[in-house]
Amino acid sequence: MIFTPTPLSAAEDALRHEVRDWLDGTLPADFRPGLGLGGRHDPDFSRALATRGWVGMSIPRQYGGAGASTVQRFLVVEELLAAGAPIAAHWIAERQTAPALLRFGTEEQRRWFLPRIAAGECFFSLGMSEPDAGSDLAAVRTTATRVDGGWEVSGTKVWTTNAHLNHFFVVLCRTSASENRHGGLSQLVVDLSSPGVTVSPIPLIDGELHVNEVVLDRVHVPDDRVLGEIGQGWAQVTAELAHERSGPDRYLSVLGLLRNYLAEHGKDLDDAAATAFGRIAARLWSIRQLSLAVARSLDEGEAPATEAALVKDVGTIFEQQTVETVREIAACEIDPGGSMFQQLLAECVLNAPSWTLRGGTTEVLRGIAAKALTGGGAR
Amino acid sequence: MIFTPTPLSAAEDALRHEVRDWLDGTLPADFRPGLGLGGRHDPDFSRALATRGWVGMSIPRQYGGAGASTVQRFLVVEELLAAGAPIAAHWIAERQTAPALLRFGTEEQRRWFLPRIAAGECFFSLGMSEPDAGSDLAAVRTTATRVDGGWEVSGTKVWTTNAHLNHFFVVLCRTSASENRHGGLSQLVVDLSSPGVTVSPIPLIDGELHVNEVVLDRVHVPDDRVLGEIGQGWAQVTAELAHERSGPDRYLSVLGLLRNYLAEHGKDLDDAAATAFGRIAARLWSIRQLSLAVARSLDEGEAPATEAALVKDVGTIFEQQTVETVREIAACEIDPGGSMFQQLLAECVLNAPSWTLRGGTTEVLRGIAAKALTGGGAR
Amino acid sequence: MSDTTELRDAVADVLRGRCSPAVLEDAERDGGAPTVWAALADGGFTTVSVPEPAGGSGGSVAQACAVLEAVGAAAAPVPVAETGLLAGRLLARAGLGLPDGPLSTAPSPGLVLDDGVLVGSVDRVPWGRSAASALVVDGGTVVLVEPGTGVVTPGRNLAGEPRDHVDLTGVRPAAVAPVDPIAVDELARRGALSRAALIAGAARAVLELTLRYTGDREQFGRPVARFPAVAAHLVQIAEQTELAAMAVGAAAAGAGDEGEPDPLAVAAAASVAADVAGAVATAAHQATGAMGMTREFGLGVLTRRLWSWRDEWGGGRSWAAELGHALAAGGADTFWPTISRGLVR
Amino acid sequence: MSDTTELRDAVADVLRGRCSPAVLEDAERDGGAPTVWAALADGGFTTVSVPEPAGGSGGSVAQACAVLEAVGAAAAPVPVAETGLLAGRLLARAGLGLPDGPLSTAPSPGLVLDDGVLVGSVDRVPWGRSAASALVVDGGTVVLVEPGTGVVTPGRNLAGEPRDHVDLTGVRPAAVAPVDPIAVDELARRGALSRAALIAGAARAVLELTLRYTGDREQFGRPVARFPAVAAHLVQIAEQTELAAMAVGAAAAGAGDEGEPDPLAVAAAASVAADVAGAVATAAHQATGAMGMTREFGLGVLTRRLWSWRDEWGGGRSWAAELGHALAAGGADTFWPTISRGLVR
Repeated sequence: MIFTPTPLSAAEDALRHEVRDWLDGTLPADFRPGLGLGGRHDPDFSRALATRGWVGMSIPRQYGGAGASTVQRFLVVEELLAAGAPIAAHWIAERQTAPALLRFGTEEQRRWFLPRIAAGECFFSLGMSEPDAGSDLAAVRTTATRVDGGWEVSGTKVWTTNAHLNHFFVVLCRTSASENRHGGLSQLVVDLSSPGVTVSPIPLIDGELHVNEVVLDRVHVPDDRVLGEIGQGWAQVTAELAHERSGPDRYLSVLGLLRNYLAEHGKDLDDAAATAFGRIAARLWSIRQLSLAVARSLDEGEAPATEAALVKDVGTIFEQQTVETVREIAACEIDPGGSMFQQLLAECVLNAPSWTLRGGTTEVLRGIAAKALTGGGAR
Repeated sequence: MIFTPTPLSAAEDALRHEVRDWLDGTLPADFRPGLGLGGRHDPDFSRALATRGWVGMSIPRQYGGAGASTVQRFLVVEELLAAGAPIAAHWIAERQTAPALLRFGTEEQRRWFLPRIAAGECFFSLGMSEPDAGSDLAAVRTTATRVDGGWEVSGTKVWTTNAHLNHFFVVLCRTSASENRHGGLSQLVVDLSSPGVTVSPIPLIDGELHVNEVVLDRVHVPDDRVLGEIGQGWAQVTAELAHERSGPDRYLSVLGLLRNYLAEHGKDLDDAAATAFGRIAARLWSIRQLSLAVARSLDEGEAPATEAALVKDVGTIFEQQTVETVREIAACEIDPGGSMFQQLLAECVLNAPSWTLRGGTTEVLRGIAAKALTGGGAR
Repeated sequence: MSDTTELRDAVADVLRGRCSPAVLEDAERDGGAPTVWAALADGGFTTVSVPEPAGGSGGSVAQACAVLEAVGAAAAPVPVAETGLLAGRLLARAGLGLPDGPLSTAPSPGLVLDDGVLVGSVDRVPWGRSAASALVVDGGTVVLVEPGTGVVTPGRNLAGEPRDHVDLTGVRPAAVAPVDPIAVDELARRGALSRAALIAGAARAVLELTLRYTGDREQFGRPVARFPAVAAHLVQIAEQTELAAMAVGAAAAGAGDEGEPDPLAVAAAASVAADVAGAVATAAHQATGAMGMTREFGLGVLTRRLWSWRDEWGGGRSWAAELGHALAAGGADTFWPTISRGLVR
Repeated sequence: MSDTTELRDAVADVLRGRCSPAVLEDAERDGGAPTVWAALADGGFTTVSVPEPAGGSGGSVAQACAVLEAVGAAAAPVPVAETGLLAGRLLARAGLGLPDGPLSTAPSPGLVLDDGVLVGSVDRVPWGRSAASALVVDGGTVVLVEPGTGVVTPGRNLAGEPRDHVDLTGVRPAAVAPVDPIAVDELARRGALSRAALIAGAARAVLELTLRYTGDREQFGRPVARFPAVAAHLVQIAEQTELAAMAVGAAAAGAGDEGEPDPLAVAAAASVAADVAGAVATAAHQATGAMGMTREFGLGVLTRRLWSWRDEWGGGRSWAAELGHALAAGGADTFWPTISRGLVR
């Protein structure tokens, strides 16, 4: 394990306060915080953030980014998530697409996409999941056929958040038949405004409509929109998923809930409520430092994959337990149209079940961590 | 599911009160309750109980038992466990051995053993587990070789509770080589005082010495001590295990703890403690009725195997959660030499981990229940 | 007990096909489901446990709970609990007859009757916008208020069922009658029991839906129900469902043919059911994955009700506290006799 | 941070082979482990964080916690926490020098000094029978009592470590000195932090033992660590261990080279460590099955300590309450800034 308490430098600490102050001044007083990743889709906000250099921070300067360290990006993202800021527009582009482009994209693709991503002007969705495939990503049936100057893609993708609002999504598809189910897969960057793309909402349990089904009917994708190598889609996606695991998005979904619990109930906490709340806070305190330690170790050139999986597992379970505990100590009928705390509690109760699903179920994550633990020894 | 609330008849209710009153009059005022199955080994108590007809109750009258119904036996056993009575001497003989003899024994064996079991004079241990085998019972290495007039048995059994105090144990052993790992197994009734039997204690985490290793070195077992058929050991053991699953021993280990918590802390419960205690009590209230419903359905000729597995799972998890909750609301340093409640809490904390192990781990039980649920539909 | 099973099945038959996703969406938008209501009312199922002389269908608390289990299983968006077991039985107790149509009631600690006119408001009244309300005022008087009287501010629970704020200041009740003050406690207990029964029914529906889905759906080449982690969720759902059903069944049966249920048995049922609601919802969503989070799948209409009902009429915590304090007051020696008293024929 | 890692490894080296099952059994019977004590004292490891002028080895709170992690991992049955971080630092704070040999201390709310003579008793004093005790009386005075003074009633914790009742009425202390009243709170915090550090160390030892055992042991033809249920337990043990270690490490590092740790960081560490202790013990026993319940296996000496230490110096619950009340008093707007303040260079 490389988990070590890591102090911030004075400059890092200053960055954190800069972001915090900017958010204080930018978000309206009656702002309703999003639940971490559930922050709203607000292109204006994303662009304003980009003018501060806080979108695509880890993109190198020559591609329009800030060339920031992992810890610097961690601190900015953490403040955004803690505030429940409306980050959904640029989130996938900056967290997932930009690193993939840096790793697998052509120089031309980098020069075209990355500055736009860093400017908060080019938004991406994910194009991995398919109907009836669940967490079995290799069960992809969307198919791309070679045509003159590119590929023609047909199939259906589901759970594509904000596909109705974003510009592109990276589609995992079959480009050749293969004996091996992980073989013959490729990634194509598909313009969501292309002819043949139909986006329809999938209504969620809470009535929200930000998740979509995207049907691709013979959509043309030019050769220069192939991401990485044809046939290497599986390896690329696997690398991409490893990237997303231990960020503060794994434990900060509940921060608005906790803050508003204190705002509405903090004045008269009995011992039982204080104990329950303190226990949550203590755990959060510690998880946050584990996550920060992972960021620091990435900057130091380590590859803390096991640690990242552990933080994600412990973080998502923390979030779900927190909702349940806060509900218990609030001890009320939840009113979805009530106070800010009530509204957030309602949203949390309805959405918490999905938190252990995104980015790999608890079982999948534990499998990864267990392999690393039992294979490589404990330290 | 056949779980239905079942009322007791007036006669059944009277039996329950008879047992309760007898225990009140028999156990000393300063009696320290055992933890359910952890009740102490006390031959005098077992014999006194037997004179009331409450040992081997379900053994038919012609073999010296009471020919009682499952519900009648349930009520007696429940009172004994609730009181933490010292039942260890006759427990295995009455719960496990007697039914096995009735099902697989010869008429001669029944006539010899059953009246002695019902009289509280013939005590058994289990002889299934072996070193390094864990819950994989089929990994048996103890071997019996055919000799003149019987079998010669050699091998090592572990986790044989009270083998140093009891008279017999039923040994699962290999009587022939077999391709199939479940084949070639047989059950022999071994006299623990036979030449060649060496019993040594395995000290447990709490310092107790009631669990043993039993080494068998060419122990002679006459033909008339073969239980059931040679080669049918696996089928017989599987049937036997199914028998032991949903009794009140699965949720009453904590009753003495709960009672003594009330005795020492009940006067000044704050709301948090009352809530936690009430939640435990509510669950116990309901689990008990599920268990009683299983007993009733057995009397009505059903074979509620799934239901029994569900009750066991929910019961053992209940017991462990209860210890943790009671420890939390007691909020003290546990003093193993302190008050009755402190002593019981210490014993519970040290022993609770073993409660999900006995009679099949949580995972094994859930496997059985899941198969039944998904195979046969939900109702 | 077979009469309750038959009754539950009969109500399930009436509701089958009537609580389609479209009907539920409409009810959530409009605050009512007239066709569902009419079908149940026609069968006399909305006033089970209200004595016939008062205008009810008669029957026991256990039979009313059987109806509610079927209502919960179908997620039927209508005030059956309120009309029969709660308000209906309260009106009968006060010697008042039942008006036609749906009834409601809710705890009304802040409401008083001043010279024949009501002062105050009632919070989170189920279907308060469209049902007549039977309310207890001043601790010993039952008043009946006609639908739409007072100032209604619409509200809802997590399942989108109407939970309205009703300001009754200045309203003159349609009927007034004194009642034994103990009726207030009895109403609260029947309220808690009604939620436990609805939860037990919904939990069983979740079990069936989840078993079906995980049995049909394949991943990595086999039904997901075969994966140990999913199987463990299924087992927990089954266990929890049976726990709740048993707690409700035992408490309801204890009321006999005409009586009220035992206070401690109700407290136990309310505590168990509230915990079960959360555990079942969590396990079902884990077992069904992302699909379970979509509106169209049908799990959500059940889990949103589980998450709502567990907090109504006091919620699990307050009933657990009541049970805990009662057991502590009874003392150590009566603990086991109380827990094990169960039902005696 | 590498100095703390090196120190932890150095203490682990000293203890390796010295805390054999036989030594632990003897210590449990006799109440002491002289060879273990001598080895640690010879290396100066028993007074880390006590300033050199007072007779200690010097060093920071973080270094003292590193020593305690190694002590916890070895289940060393000696009062290292008491001698250095707790009583030793308290004596130094009061300007008193350290006597030779093991020291102890415990909360002593009922003890007073009357005309130079003590009145009252102290409960659950670690190794009270054989260590000199540094105690705070009257809220602002430190007294030192020689070993064996007063009437000692032997007691123990779940791990068999001495926790003695000591009646000091009539005893004249060997030394008396005034101290800033805040030293009482600081002592309580260092007490809680010491238990958290011991827990973090023991949890890591449990992780290593459990990984080794489940990796070696085969069932149904493969290592049990490969079974998903067992693997899940292993992952939870690892997660929980890292949580506790991080909470302790961050709180200890925050104290700097000579200072005291931040009150809220200590409260967080104590709360986390107490929860971790229970979770790790439970998962380890599930993963190792019946073998883990035997005395000879070696898991028990660690889990019995985890089960004991989590309740000492206040226990997780009281520190969680302290943290919760403090955060509530701070208000909603300072919640996140407080949680995230961490360490700044």
